[in-house]
Amino acid sequence: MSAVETLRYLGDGRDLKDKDLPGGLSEKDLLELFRRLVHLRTFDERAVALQRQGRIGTYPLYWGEEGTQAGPLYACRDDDWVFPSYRQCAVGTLRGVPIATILGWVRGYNGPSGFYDPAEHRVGPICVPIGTHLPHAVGVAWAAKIKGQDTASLAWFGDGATSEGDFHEALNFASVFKTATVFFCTNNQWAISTPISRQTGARAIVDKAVAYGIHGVRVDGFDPVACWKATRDALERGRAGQGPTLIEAFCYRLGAHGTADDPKLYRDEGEVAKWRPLEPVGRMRGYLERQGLIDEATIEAFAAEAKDKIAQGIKDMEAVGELDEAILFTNVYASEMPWTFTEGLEELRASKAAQRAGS
Amino acid sequence: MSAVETLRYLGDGRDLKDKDLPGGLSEKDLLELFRRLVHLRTFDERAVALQRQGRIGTYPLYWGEEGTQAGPLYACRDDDWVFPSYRQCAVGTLRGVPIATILGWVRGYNGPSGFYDPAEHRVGPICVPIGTHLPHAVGVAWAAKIKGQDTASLAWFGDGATSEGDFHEALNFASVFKTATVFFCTNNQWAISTPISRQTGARAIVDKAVAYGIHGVRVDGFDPVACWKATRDALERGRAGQGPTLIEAFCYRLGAHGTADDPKLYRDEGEVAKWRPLEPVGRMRGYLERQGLIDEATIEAFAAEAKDKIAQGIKDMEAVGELDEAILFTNVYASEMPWTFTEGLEELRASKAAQRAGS
Amino acid sequence: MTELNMVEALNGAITHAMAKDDRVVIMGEDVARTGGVFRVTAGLLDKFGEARVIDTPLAESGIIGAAIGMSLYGLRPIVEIQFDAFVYPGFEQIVVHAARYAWRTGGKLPASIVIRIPFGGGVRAPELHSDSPEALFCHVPGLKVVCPTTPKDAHDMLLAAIEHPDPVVFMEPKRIYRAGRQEVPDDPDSDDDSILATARTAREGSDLAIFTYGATVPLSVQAADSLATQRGVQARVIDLRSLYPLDVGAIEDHTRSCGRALVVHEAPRSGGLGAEVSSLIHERCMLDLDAPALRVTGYDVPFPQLANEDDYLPSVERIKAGAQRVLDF
Amino acid sequence: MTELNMVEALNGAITHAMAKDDRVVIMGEDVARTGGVFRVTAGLLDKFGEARVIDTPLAESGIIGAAIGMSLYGLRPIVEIQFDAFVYPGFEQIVVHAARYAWRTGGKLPASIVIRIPFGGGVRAPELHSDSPEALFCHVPGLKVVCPTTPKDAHDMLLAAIEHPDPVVFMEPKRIYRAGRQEVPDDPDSDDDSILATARTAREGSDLAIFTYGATVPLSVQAADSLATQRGVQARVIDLRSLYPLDVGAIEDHTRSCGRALVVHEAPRSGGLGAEVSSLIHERCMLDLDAPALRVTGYDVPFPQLANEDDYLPSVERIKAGAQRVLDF
Ligand SMILES: Cc1ncc(C[n+]2csc(CCOP(=O)(O)OP(=O)(O)O)c2C)c(N)n1
Ligand SMILES: Cc1ncc(C[n+]2csc(CCOP(=O)(O)OP(=O)(O)O)c2C)c(N)n1
Ligand SMILES: [Mg+2]
Ligand SMILES: [Mg+2]
Repeated sequence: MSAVETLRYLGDGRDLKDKDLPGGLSEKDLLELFRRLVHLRTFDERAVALQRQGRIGTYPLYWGEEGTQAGPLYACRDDDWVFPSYRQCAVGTLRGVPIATILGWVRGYNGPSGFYDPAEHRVGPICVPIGTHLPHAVGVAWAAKIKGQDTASLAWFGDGATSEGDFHEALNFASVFKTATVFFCTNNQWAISTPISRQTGARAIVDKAVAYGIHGVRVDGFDPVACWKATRDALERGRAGQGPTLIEAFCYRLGAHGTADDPKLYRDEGEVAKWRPLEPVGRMRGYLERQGLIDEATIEAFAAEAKDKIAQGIKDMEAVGELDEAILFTNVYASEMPWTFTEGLEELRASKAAQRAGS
Repeated sequence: MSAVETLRYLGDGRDLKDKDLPGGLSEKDLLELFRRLVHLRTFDERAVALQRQGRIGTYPLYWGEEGTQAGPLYACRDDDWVFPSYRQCAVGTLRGVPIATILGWVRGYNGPSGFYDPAEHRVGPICVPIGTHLPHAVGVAWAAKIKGQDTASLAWFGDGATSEGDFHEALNFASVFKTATVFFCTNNQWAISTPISRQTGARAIVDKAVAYGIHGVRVDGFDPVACWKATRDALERGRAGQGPTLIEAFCYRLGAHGTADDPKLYRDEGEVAKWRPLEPVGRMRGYLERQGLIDEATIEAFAAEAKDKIAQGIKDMEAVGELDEAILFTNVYASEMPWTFTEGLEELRASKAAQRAGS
Repeated sequence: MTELNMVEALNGAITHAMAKDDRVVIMGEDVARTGGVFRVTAGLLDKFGEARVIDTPLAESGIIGAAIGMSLYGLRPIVEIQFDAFVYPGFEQIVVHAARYAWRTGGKLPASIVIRIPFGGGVRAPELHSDSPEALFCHVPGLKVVCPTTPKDAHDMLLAAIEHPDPVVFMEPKRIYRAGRQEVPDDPDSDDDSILATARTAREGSDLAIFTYGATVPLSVQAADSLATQRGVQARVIDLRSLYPLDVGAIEDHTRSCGRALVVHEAPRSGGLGAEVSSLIHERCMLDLDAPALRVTGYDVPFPQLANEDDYLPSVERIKAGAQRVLDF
Repeated sequence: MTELNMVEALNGAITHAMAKDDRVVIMGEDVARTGGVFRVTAGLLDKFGEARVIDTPLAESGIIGAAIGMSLYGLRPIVEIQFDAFVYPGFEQIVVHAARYAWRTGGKLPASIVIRIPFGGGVRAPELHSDSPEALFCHVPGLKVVCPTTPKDAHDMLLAAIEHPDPVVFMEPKRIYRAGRQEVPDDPDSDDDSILATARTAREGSDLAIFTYGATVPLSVQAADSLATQRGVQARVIDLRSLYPLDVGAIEDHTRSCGRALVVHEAPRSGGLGAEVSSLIHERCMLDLDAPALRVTGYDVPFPQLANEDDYLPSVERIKAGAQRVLDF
């Protein structure tokens, strides 16, 4: 069978040559995109450190997947809704979601104000159940269409998610109703310990677009520019009424599934080493340097900025004090608390008081 | 986009020419296949009549889809498992399931012995929830493979079923584990009142095979020989370890969705008239006549045989007397009844006794 | 003003809501072209067009999931599940998303959808067209679960559900869809949505409180009438209307004032709503009870084949027998 | 003989069953190469090979549906659901097929599968990794639902479940997976499967019967011990083990002999298993009760974020408070 065409712009400074960049990306854009990669990378590395120190809970690191996040988001219009999975947990910080809120989510403790309002940032809540947010992305773009607006939506998910029924139902709905939805699949070739070969018999995930009669593109998932370009084209098609697009960002999961996972149990670290040099942050930095678009000072400035922002975010998270037990009940309904809640809260408060008294 | 290739052998005696038949079908086979079509047609027409007379409940007629049932089944080995949906409710009668059992199912009343044993006939129970039997077909062929046997499985389903998550998950599993499973989709272009255009944006249902990297074939669903041939080839590939096949039998739902449905509410009867001349029973009869393979006497003999068998089946069904209320409880568990059942049965018997006494 | 049956009343409520609020859309299998297998949405396609009256592909999880997405963007989708047992493929979307969206977003963005489910037996339907899954939803935190029994309640409760910010599972007792007619004004009596949380007295009486909902309400009234003539006892019949949260005040008051209680529903007994009602009765009113509250329910079995459904369904006879046991304790 | 924790005991049971019966297969997400996220299936791949120890695609409905199909062909599949809340996508296959296959085929062909579900909170997990959905399955006709609390019970009950002809939902209280060790002989004490239908006394006592299951059993025992020292009352703790059907004989006997009863579980209260147990207690033992049976449970809310889970979970303190209320009634 013919090889799968894969969109790529950035070389690796070795065998992979740089290609002419697509239109629509100014030098300013390239630097901004790089700045965002640095931001995401810094967040990820700090978060892993925090977890090791026991300051947050299990954390789904995304080291190496920054380009699949910053690239597509940079292609979106500000009013477009994006739906992250746990793997893109920090992407909202590029849309104004406070860093402390995301860290708080990992810590399992978001303070009295609770989690952010998805409508405020057009960023869906971090989705844990695999593939289940895809129909939501469809619903958002569909609703916009019903209202006569051209707001689009994008959902991130993994290779494993393509096996779930909701993936299928979402793409089918988007195709039938021609919603402006971008299905962005980060194919990092692993679902925890399950390799892509156990996930699908398809030649490539992008081939699944055929099943829905929709457009499909495969890109180098370690190339932020390719991720941007494929998404921008998909959004244009979508707004033009040509329906959804399935984008497969082919890459490799360079880290563990999460901080609780030990990949040595199920995969060969040699393979990891093979892919590692292609990771997007160094890759884009190399490109910008080869093109003379960036200097040491700027790079250091970006690094420092990211470091400061995230340090501040950590402070903010840890500044959130003890949580009132009322938080269990207060946000479950938008309408007023039912009697079951008021009685529950009473019982809880009484028993905690007794406990304090007792000890 | 290129037109979809559709396998066809039998002409219609008008514009569609007869083609040379595929190998493997003797004259005896052709007559036997026709005999089965007549059997299914006769069952269907009698069942509709019984429903009109109020002797059975709502009935999902399949008038015109006989070829999509008899054809594939005739291609199966006797140990291969087949899984019908409600639309193929009578197909089991070609595998020794008593006619009375199927009629009893429609009547909602199967007698003390209850429904047939799927393992005895290698025919799954009639499946009502759309698409949910597809994973079972996969499991059967997979289990055979685990046991080192080459038993295959086949599941029938409709165009609407392709929208359900279970369709997707089943085909994906079959592809990944290369089970010898035939997914036989009868695309009659309607799901109750929903046209195929509202069901998928794909060029054709057969294109969905690409999503799983499996073989796909589209056949003329009104051509029993094409249905047979595609299935036989699929089974051979499956037994040879080449995995599942998706077959799209393209046809048209000539009747109502069920005896409770009124298609005039949602579709143009002119369209129905266009497709009707292609229906498989007359079509195969015409072919056999053109080829001089059948005579009036044989045709009448087949008709008479079917009529008698089904008449007998109706007698048998109606011979089943009043049902003991115990039937609610007796077959729920293969293991012994829990106390909740014995108490429930007691309560039920007491209240029915009281009722009889009262009135 | 004409009298309507429940189907017409529901149709009227949806028409009313869609006319005055263009955020409201209705979606499901065969709801547009045919107006639904029960005709609840008949005529809406012509009135409001196919952008808002939507025949969907055959995929319940996709339907509910897309409706959730629509609600995030500000629409007010009404989902029709064709038959009770076909809500199961959409169960995950209901439990992990519809029910948790408000909670997950710190109360900021609830999934404001209504999921209409024609449910229950008694209509001589094929397998999986007669389930009563309501208790499952009552155990899922984050949902409101309601069930109307009269045309007017159906109308007013559906309007309230559409305006309600939280997701509402709207159980429609299909057996009484066309059972009776009632005057149904276009505008509900009150525009607060207390009707979604309060029980209704369907029959007065002071000797026994029968708590029930849906198709077993009229049966319980029949049973009460016959007990009145045969035994001279007056049973009060309470139509719960709100299944989650339960109207615990009403449950306590009616139990106390009658001293005896019976709970009736069609769903299987174990883990059914009757268990929760019975627990509340005993936990809160033990000293006011002259007898244990008992349950008359469906059995712990799959809904039987249609020829046997009358053996499964709580009958007037079984309700009376249950009442007698409570009265004679 | 070495002492095992629950994880090791479950692993031993599966190993034992797979060694003596080649119809037994185990399938699920990440069960083979890694031996499962909780290591329950560790080492099985090497012992039995990838035909019988199966890493599946990420699709719970497909996993359960395929397992049902395998059982039709004579295998005895064990399915592992990775975490409680991820069983919801497989809910339809469980309700409409696993639970109804025997019934649908006139009792001739049950779906003989075991669905293992690590469930409950207390392990500081992310969202949707701490649900307690057992009551949902107890309301689904056609299933057996069980929950072991000790390593030996886990071992013996899993072996019995694998041999059991009907589908068994096997709830594993993940919080106590590694809590304690116990001697676990390879062969269970009895080879009938009565262990799947009977309760166990976890602590003797005669003043109060505490009915519970899973991770709240040890907590209830702690509460009972502290009540003994602090108040000199002896509470009996009953580990229900079988959640459907409930051991009604045990529930009646223990209630009668103690005269007071408390029901404890981690799942949300409304519609939880406690409601069913409480109803049975009051319906059947009213006259033997010195006080209404009460419930100590989780609240009717989504399982909270991990930093707050201790506020949600029934604590020794809350169990004691509930017991006091029953004792002081
Ligand atoms: C419905 C559901 N089933 C199982 C899980 C447990 N789980 C969490 S992540 C994961 C693997 C996901 O792999 P993939 O989709 O490739 O995304 P990646 O983790 O590689 O980004 C699994 C099985 C889940 N979260 N939701
Ligand atoms: C899960 C589920 N949802 C809805 C239904 C109701 N229903 C019965 S048949 C049908 C249409 C099926 O269409 P298709 O798959 O094309 O099969 P056909 O009836 O044309 O043979 C629907 C929606 C069902 N049986 N199961
Ligand atoms: Mg992955
Ligand atoms: Mg069809």
